[in-house]
Amino acid sequence: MAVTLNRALDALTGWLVGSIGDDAACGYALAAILQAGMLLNLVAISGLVFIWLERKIAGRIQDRLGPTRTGGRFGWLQTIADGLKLLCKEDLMPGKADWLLFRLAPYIGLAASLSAFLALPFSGMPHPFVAQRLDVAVFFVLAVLGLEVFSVILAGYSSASKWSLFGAMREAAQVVSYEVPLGLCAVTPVMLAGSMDLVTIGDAQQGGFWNWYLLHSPFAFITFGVYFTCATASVNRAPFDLAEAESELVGGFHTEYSGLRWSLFFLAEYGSMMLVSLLAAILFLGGWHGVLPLGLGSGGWLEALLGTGIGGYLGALLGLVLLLTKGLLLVIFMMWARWSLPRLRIDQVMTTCLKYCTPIAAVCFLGATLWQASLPNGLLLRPYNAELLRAQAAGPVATPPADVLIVDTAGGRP
Amino acid sequence: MQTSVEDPRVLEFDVRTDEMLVNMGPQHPSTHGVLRLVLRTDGEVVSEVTPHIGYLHRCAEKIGENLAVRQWIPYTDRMDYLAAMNMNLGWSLAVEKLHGYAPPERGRHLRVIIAELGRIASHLVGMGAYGLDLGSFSPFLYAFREREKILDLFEQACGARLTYSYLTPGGATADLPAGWTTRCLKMLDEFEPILPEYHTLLTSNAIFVKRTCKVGVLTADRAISYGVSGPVLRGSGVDFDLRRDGEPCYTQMYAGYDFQVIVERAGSYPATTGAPPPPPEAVLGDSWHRFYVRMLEVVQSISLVRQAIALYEAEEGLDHGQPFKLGAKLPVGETYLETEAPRGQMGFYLVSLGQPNPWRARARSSSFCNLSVIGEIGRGCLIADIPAIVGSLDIVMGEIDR
Amino acid sequence: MLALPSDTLLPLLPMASLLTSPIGVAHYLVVGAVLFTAGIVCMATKRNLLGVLMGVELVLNGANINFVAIGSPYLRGDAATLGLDGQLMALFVIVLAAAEAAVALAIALNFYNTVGTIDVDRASQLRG
Amino acid sequence: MQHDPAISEQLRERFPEAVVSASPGPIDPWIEIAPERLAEVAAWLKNDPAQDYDYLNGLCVIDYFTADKKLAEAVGAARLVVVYHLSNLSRKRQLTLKVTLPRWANAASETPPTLPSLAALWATAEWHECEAYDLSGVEFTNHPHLRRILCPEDWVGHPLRKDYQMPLEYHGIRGR
Amino acid sequence: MIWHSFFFALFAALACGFALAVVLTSNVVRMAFYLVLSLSATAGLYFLAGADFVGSMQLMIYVGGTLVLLIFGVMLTAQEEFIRISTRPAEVALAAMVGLALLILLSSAAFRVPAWRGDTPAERSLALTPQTVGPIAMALLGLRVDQAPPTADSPPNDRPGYVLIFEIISVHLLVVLVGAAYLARGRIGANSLVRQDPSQPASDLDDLADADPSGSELLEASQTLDSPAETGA
Repeated sequence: MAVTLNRALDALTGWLVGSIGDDAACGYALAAILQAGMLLNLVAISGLVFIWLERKIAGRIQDRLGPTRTGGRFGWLQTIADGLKLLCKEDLMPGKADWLLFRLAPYIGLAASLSAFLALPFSGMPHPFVAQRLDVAVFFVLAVLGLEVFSVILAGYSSASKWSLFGAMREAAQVVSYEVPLGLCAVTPVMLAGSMDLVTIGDAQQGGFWNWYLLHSPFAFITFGVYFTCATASVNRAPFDLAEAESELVGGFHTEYSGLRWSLFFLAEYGSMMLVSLLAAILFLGGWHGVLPLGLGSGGWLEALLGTGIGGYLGALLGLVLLLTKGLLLVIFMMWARWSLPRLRIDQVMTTCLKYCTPIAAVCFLGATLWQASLPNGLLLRPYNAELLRAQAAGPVATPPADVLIVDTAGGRP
Repeated sequence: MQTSVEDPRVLEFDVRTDEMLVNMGPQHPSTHGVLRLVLRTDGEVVSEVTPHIGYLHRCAEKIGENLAVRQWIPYTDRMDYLAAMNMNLGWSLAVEKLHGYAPPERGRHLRVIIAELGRIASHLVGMGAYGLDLGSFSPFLYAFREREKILDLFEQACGARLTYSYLTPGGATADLPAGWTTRCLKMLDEFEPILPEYHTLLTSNAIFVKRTCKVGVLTADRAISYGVSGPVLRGSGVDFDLRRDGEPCYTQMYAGYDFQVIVERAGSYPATTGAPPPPPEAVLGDSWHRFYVRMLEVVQSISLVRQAIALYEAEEGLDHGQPFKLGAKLPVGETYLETEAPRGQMGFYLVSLGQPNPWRARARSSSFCNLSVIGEIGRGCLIADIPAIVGSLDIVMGEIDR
Repeated sequence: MLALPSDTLLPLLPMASLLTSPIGVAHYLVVGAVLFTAGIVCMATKRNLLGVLMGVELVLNGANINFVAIGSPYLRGDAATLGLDGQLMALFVIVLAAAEAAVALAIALNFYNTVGTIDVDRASQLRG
Repeated sequence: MQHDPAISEQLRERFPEAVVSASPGPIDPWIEIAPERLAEVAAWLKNDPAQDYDYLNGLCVIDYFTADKKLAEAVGAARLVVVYHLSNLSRKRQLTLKVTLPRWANAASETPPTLPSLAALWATAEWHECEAYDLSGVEFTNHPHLRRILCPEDWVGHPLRKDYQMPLEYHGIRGR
Repeated sequence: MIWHSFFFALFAALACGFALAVVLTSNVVRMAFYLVLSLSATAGLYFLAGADFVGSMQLMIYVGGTLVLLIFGVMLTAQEEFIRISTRPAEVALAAMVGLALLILLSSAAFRVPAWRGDTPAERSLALTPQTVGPIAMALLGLRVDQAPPTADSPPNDRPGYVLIFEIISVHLLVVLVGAAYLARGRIGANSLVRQDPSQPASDLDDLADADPSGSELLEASQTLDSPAETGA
């Protein structure tokens, strides 16, 4: 998508400025700004929607209505009203706080949450809607997501409050531990697809729900459960929200925050929730592919009807909607869990991670590997296309067509 | 050179952190009012809990010395404000004991209805707030939804929703309005089938069990030594309930009623429909048992209310007991009476020198004794266990500080 | 963007080619050198044990930048290989740095438990 | 829950000089114990297998003092009476002990009277004795941590004393 | 190429600037924070150099794991008196001189090699990212698929990969982590955690905590306290 967008924008700016730069610098800059803006909006708007949704779901679970006043009978505008209120609140800082870290901490969390979206595709080939397609997308997303912990640690430390410090300590211990099983779980789809590229992983699951990695084997099914548990823990959602456990630590790491800075923490939290849910959808739930083969991708009826250009883009757009729907359902599941379950204790959280999640994830990875190896065409020991790799690494000599990337490393599955 | 350590005062630990003094409260979400706990913590481990109370102290006993006995009733409301009816009842019975007065039968059954409904309402708050302490928000609102219905009934009976001043020396300020018992039975019929849902949400929930079992274990010996009472005492396996074992002037209120004291006997609780069995990891006297006793008492109180309504309606006379005259002089003498309030044994001590107002009015608070164990059972647990323990003690600061 | 008047003024400055010439391995090496030097100075001057540890991390990262830069085919202008040796070395260094940090931190905490301070200058005895 | 009718005789038999008086009472019977013998009587009541009063319901202090001449006769001599309510949970017995103390050990310097603490026998006593000290001004010796429990640490006076005057001001807050 | 230069300048400035900030600040918490930023910027440099996998690993293991551990350590030991430990000015001056000399030496050495100057840059497209994950994985398994075979007919897997180093490092990591876990466990005289009886006098450790932390007696007291082997023998 980046390349197509860049070409269009470069032509546009060239037309405006009067000359087309040979480096296509303006186009890339504009494309980057545009894409960053789109992702920023996605996170911000989904944050607004999720907060409204969370209150509505909480209300319904608790026999209430939730917001009903601001913005019609469903309270659509409640979050915006709350946001305005938060904007108007005084930005307080404790006298003993480390002013630099205290001020910066919320932005670090938001930046980490946003940056992870850079490598997240929203649609598959031939039009992968992704800001920067990376060969290591899975690890990049997980790695950047893991940086969010700094915001909590620094916020907790710099607040000069004991409750905040407790929250920060808990968060540090929890997130570092949960990254291990989270990574182990994410490795299973990587192994099945033979690639860390999320576009490749998503496209390897096309053609109906029976091709989803969730249903690949019993091991993969369990892996999904473990992944989702660990993802919930790593984004600090109940029942693992120990860093902000309000009944124990008042507010945990954000005890001393108010106003906009406080809300930035929550924007980051909802962004991360969305991110891990979308990642789960791509890794296990077929990504942008429908539950049944819809034929939206290349060679489908949509392209046959409207041509590869418009039809392809329309198909990709529908895929995006499908992916967002799946992510939304997972987010709703997280909210459901939050309003139903009590909170675990810190030692139990660590036990869950180290004694249950990590060994289960490791065993399931092994199991899924053996399962895949025992399938007829499952083994990965195909002749490795070294020539192609070299050619690709050599740069423009063998640059493939812009929007078609090599899906060479894909495993035995179609 | 020997490497093993024999000295029991030397211990191994993972990572040493510095000791920290943490103020939990008086403004803290889960200290149930204005309780302040000073925690000495080593990392997450609490090595010492020191409760500081008195933030709600109004010297109600001093006020009681300056008011006629009936005028003090509103002050008893404000002690355990979550079970104000039972507080009214305790003081009324103490005054009646001094007078040697027994209310008419209709008034007796009326008092059972009101007192047991008050117990249900109080235990509902205890249950909901306990869920909140453990991080589960929804049960709180479910509990309040049911409590609201009981408060509606109370409002119809006496006009107030929190501080009732309804039961009073001599009887009650008014009889139950027409149709009240029907509405009450309807409420109970709706409420009873919901209880298993609470058990699913909390009592048998895996996380809840993990959080409460073996947490804050109070042995029967220590429980008796600390003078704890009510569900906290029975949760430790002590078979004692003033409704059965109290003084005659209190137990006669329950004469003819069929009920069992909710306590673990020979490893099992009295059979209650819809209640899950205790999980294997629960230890007698831990937070889970205290919570469980409350849940079972709700069921039992429902049954008591049903019996009481049947008896109340069967009663021929219309006399529910007339309140004593406000300024009437008290007989000379002194009396002490404990009643079984939802949170435990609420005792009132009344010394009269023959004036309308008592020479000394003393309230022995159950939560006061119940809270005093926190220093012992809170030692060595984690910070997250402190709300779990305080919540399982189900304290009301109004009663502790008086 | 970085087109500066290179002909007249810049050659007079040391290392002016940093700004004028296309980015190559050398530029990365200079960044690596800065990190390396900062790490060395950090190790030498900090009295906090964890500060010393941070210096070690900086040194290792300086070395890592060198590995990656020298291995990179883009920077060397040699596109014949993928230049994986440098990357693999960097990976090993990262893993070893993690191990090193774990041990160093364990030592630091033990030191802190034993001596009651984190100031290395105060630990004058080898016993305890 | 009944009062044991034989207990006053048993106490008289065992501690002849400890029992000051005993009232069968129109309502609640009570036994008055000499303050200096309270500790051993209490220990016997707690530990003797035949008595086994394992539960201390509470203790409170009554201040008998009045400036009102009309009441003077009913009040009697100025004194403090400490009342202990004991129970035996297994046998459903209860017992009321009273101890009479002077209002002040030294009236001039307002030194509070002392009584041995029973906190070692019943843990209940620890907080209740603090409360009695705080509100009524009775000092308990050998108490693990006698402190003002309900009033602030720096509060002056004992509010449940009959001659107590609310301070005019407390840290700038108007009292009266 | 202009964007490459721009982003290189950006990330290099961040990495170097925050590395210097680590050296210059005396607050240990700030130091850790600057180190995080410096190493994250380094990860950006890796991405620019085409080492995506290494960049991700840098973020995941180094920044997300090691530095969190480091900050954890800082927070565990961050008492008031240890947050700022200043260095003597003479030491600082000496270190600055030595550092400057080292920097000049290394920089000039870097520009001595003509092939490193970047005069003949390989062209690359910003839209395409290098696919290095597969080859790296194969190299770790002993297969070098990225290098051209010496002769056309020789199989691609007869050149040595990194399997031995990989194994050694894996075992090494395991041993180190077990060792670190063992090392971090401490032993100390009874602290208040085991002091069940409140009337019992406070242990030596509590006296230690109350004592003036800057006094030299603290050091001696703690050393005698923490050698149970001697007292037991």
